Amino acid sequence: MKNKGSLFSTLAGVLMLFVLWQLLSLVVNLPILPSPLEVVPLFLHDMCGELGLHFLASSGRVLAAVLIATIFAAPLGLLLGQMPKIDRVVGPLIAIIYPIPKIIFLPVIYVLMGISDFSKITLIAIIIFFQILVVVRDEASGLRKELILSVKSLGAGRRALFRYVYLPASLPGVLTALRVSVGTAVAVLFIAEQSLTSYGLGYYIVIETYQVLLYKEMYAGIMGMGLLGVLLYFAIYSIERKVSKHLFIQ
Amino acid sequence: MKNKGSLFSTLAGVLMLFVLWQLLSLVVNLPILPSPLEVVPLFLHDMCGELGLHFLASSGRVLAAVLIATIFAAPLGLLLGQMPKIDRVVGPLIAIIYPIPKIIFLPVIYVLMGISDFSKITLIAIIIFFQILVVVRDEASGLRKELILSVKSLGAGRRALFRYVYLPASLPGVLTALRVSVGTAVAVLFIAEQSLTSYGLGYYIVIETYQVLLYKEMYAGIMGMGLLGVLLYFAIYSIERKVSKHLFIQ
Amino acid sequence: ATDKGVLRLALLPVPDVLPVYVALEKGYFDELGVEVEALPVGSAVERDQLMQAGKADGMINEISGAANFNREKIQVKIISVARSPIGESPLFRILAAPGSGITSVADLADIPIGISKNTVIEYISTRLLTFGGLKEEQIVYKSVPVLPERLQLLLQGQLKAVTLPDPLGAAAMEAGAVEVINDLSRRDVSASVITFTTEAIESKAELLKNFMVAWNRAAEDINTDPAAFKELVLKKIRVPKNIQEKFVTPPLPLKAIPSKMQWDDVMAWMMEKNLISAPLIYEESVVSDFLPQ
Amino acid sequence: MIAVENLCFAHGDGGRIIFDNFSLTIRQGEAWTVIGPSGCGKTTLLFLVAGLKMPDSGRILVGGEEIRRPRPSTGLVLQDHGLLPWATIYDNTKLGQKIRQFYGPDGKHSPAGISFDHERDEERIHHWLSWLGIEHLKEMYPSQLSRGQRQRAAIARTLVLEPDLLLMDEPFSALDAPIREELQKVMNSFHKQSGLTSLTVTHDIEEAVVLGEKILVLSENCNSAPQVVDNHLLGAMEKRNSTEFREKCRELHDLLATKRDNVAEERE
Amino acid sequence: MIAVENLCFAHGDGGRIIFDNFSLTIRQGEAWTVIGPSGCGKTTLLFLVAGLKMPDSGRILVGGEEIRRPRPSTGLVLQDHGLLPWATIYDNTKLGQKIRQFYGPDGKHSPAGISFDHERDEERIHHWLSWLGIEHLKEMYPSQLSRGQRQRAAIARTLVLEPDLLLMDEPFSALDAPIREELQKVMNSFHKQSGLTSLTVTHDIEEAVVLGEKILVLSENCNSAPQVVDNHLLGAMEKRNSTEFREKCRELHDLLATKRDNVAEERE
Ligand SMILES: Nc1ncnc2c1ncn2[C@@H]1O[C@H](COP(=O)(O)OP(=O)(O)OP(=O)(O)O)[C@@H](O)[C@H]1O
Ligand SMILES: Nc1ncnc2c1ncn2[C@@H]1O[C@H](COP(=O)(O)OP(=O)(O)OP(=O)(O)O)[C@@H](O)[C@H]1O
Ligand SMILES: [Mg+2]
Ligand SMILES: [Mg+2]
Repeated sequence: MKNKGSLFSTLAGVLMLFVLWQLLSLVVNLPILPSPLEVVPLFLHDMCGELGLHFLASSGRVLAAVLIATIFAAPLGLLLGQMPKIDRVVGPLIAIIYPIPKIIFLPVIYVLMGISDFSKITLIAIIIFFQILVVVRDEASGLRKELILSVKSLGAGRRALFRYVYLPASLPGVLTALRVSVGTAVAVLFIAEQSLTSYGLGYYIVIETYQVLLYKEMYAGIMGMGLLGVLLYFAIYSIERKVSKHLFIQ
Repeated sequence: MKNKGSLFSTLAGVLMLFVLWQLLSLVVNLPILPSPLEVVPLFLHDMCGELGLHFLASSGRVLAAVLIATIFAAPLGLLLGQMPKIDRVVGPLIAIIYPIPKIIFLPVIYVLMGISDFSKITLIAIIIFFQILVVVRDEASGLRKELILSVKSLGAGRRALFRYVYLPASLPGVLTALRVSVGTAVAVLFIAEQSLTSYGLGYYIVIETYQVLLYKEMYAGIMGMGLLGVLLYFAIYSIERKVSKHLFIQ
Repeated sequence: ATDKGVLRLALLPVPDVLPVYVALEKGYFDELGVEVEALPVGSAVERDQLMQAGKADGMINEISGAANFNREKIQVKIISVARSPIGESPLFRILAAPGSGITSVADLADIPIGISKNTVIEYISTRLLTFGGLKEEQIVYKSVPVLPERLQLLLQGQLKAVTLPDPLGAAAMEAGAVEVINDLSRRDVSASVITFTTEAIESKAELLKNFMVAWNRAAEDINTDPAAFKELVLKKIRVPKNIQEKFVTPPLPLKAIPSKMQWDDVMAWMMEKNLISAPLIYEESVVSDFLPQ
Repeated sequence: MIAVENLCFAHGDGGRIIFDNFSLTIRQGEAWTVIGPSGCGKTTLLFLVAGLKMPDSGRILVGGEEIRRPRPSTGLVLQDHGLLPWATIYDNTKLGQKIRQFYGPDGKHSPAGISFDHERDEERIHHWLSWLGIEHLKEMYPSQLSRGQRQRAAIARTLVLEPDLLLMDEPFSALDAPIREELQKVMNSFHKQSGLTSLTVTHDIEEAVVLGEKILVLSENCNSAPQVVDNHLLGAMEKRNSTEFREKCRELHDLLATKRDNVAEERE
Repeated sequence: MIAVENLCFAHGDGGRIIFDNFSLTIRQGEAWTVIGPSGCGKTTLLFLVAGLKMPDSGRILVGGEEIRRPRPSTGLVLQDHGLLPWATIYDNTKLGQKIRQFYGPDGKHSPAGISFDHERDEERIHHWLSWLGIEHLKEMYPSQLSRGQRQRAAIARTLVLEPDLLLMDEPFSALDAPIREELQKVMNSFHKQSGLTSLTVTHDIEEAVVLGEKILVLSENCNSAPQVVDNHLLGAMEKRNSTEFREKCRELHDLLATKRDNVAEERE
């Protein structure tokens, strides 16, 4: 029953979005903002063809990048959250590196790892690495002290604390971080998929449609990105329901 | 004493970064990654000239965008965190819109708000709006129930709860969100400042240096972005020390 | 870039690179024993990044772009012209917004023109505008590096004038934009070029020669029957939908290198723009050894 | 003052039924205490009366009005204190006043006829903080306080609002005997002076006897008919060691034991 | 078992000095209780002995070794329970065993000679949970429990580890009288059976008398020389209403009152 309600709300939300979009397209009234009435059928049709392939290619890249970034960023974030001393050194460092547009390092990445698909994934992973790191760190450092003390008294050292307190305690934080960074990862596709590939939503949107002014097709591609975003959102949501059951008790 | 220690750690961090950079540049050994020994003097010199102006222009834009985004996103995030029912409708909506590369809508924004600087600021604000929203919402929804009940028993209705519980409780979350989004905002400059302006770090890096392969100058511009990022980081840090004193009690 | 038998080319989806795809399709490279790997790129900067990273041996770019590479050290050499304004096919057009009332270069005095700064677009625009009679101080530019964005700003009237490359320029005209001038009137300065790294030129000289033979054969094929490759063109080259019907593959020059005059004019402009501190020597950056006999 | 009518309540959907058709009347000015085995539903009852939880069926009237949301002049002291961790003790104590000022005398969030007087409010805060012996901790944060100090802060926070109905959940459990007795005395004097109605949950049987003219004994099974023990020893601090007092305590103690055993047997 | 030597401690830099050159010896198998006014430093003392806080100067030896980090066979029951909110009661109870398995018998995080036996471990968990009457709540999360139930879960969590030194901070404060008495009985039998050493903080003077053969009375002022009251009434449950017992309680009560008054006067 709960899940049905959730599905229903989602549909309501999506419907609202389409209505807004339709209204805006009426106001703007330019080819650069076509009506959803034209785009949605196109999207549905194309998803069974070419667009579907682009969608799959992008999904694969995003998933790989998110996975890599999480594997590196989450433990490091937990560590920094636990050890304010190290954080005081690394924190400003992150602040310096984080805003630098990573795309300029693409040549360096090419040099270091070749021009395979892996470079692209690395680029996306590097970009979201910092977002995950920052959120997880802040979450881990906000943990209640009594909890830590009580588990310490059961014999837990740093490693067990990590395993039994910091890790589960910051899972919600990791998931928040994932939610933020999944969005960013999809958005970064837009840049990362322009070159050296012929598949991916970024390629489709920029090269195949935007540059040749196929606005309706472009919006179909954008809907693909939206779809990818929302699928990942629900994936994260269902993980959350599994691992943080205690948050869903009313 | 504490502050001195913090300053010292920062310097240590920065020094570390430069050493890493130097090492990497020796490994890569290509003009695309010049040594900091060449870049830093150039940076210091240029910051007193042109680059300084670009820096100021970008700072203004980022500050304005962050301000606007926070003003809209923080209260909305608090609201959604408080009211799971609305969140169930809006959540998937955010998930759809968030990953869509907003940069595509720049033409639409230009149509709606003209080609003034304000369009650029709006674009950046829209991009970071979602990041702030997501983090603040997740933070607000994780609030301990006893706290809310106890304040309710003092007579607080929705508005007072908002003012006296949700707002202060999620300040750390808002600040985390700011930390994430300030980085993103600076990174977005890279794209947003390419067009319709002749000042800003993005303009400087892309138009004046990156595309004409002036790598040393480009890295000076990148250092400018790093500097902007770290300054904002410390601004947020000092706000945090002010408003969340209780987190700094040992 | 170290594979001996392979030439890696960073290629933008523009008509200038068409001979590579035609030669690939027709098997000219295979016949001559050249293995060509096309690396599709989305933007000029990424093309340059691939070159910088040593992951591509050659590219199709412009004179000023090649000069940027050679600023401190000769890294690349131009071995041929790829495309220049021929017949009725310009490379670049200065266009005015629909209904703006601008029809001549004189009308553009003090009107901001949307261009991509510090690139060939600015160079050509400047040359065309001064050719049309404008003085330096009457020329105002606005930076809009992303092409579709520039087109939109023009069509919406947010910018009164822009410079666009074909086929996007033609598409803009189809959508109502008014052509003010195009580079057919300055055939002497406008050209895109084939550029290879010095490393490739030294270690793969034979390959390059054969590459150019194949290129020329392909270019001849295109010139004789432009319509024959329409399908390939639409697949590899970005042609806006509204002109796909009408689009004719532009004719290509054969066996030419940029002239010294062309080079020196670009040097002069780059000096003006502070992009270089001293003019680069023509002979060091342009070689004719690879033109087929 | 309080009328509980046919109250039914269970936590969540499949939870144990705690109250089933439970009715109870507490008159204005009465002092009640509630005892019962741990987990029997004492806190739940307080939450229901405070308007923080809603009955599954039946209704609760306080001062003649059905409770649908917290009533402004009801004071509640929670078992786990609920102090804001980011506010100092002073700010925590002032919170209720601030909320009242925030809404103004709207009768919904703050009592209808209330007037605001900064000095009087400050005076009250000062009075209660110093009376509870935590005035010197004013500038500290809750995490810097001992548990008893926190409990006193929670009491101060409620008392500054001068409620006419006071609901307290084991309010003195973390306090040492001397201060607990002082507080019990104050509570008794309140009833005489201001006609305060109170409902206090406690685990300390002596405290139940000292503080309650009626003692409600809840059972770990589903509660249907309230078991109320009359007690004339209310406020009989000095009689604590008298046989009468000890008899009463023993009586309650034995009663309590039965409330538990039932359940244990059932559970087997 | 425990030797506190010249302990000095104050919270933070400018905090009140709680212990100043304080020394104390507790022998193996002894049962101590600690009483004192709220905020006097009882919890702090427990934290110091448990190795969760470090002395400013002086040292604390447990079992002959100086305490620098929590000792694996010391059990601690905290005042605010410290249950993991994301784990069920069962998982919370199992946590200590899991941590021990995580490290193996390294003598640092888990007692050196320990062996792991899944069934025996399960059996212990079952035993303590059912004994404490919370076995049926095994699958619940802490936020779904009443306070007393949470307190029992915290006790279970510590007891499954079979500590040889048990530090408890007001362990039974949220429990009703019958179950509290049962638990007190068990504690007493532990001492006889297994030679457990224990240090229990409580606010309930009767409890202090029932549980402690020595009663340490702390003062709200800086503590230098420990005041220890000998008590032979340990475990004298049945004597609760005897004059002797009541006398002892009154004696402690009065002593406690002085510990408080001093401070109040000083503070004026
Ligand atoms: N983190 C801290 N920072 C500063 N002062 C503290 C801190 N923790 C405790 N204190 C102070 O130390 C004193 C002793 O605290 P402690 O918790 O040991 O008291 P206690 O005897 O356990 O009291 P209670 O019976 O109320 O639990 C108190 O006055 C308290 O305000
Ligand atoms: N959120 C919840 N979800 C499910 N069950 C709950 C929840 N809160 C409490 N309960 C259950 O309801 C019963 C009554 O809880 P309540 O807190 O009212 O007990 P109590 O009488 O106050 O006990 P204590 O003296 O231990 O504080 C308990 O058995 C508890 O497990
Ligand atoms: Mg309770
Ligand atoms: Mg304590």
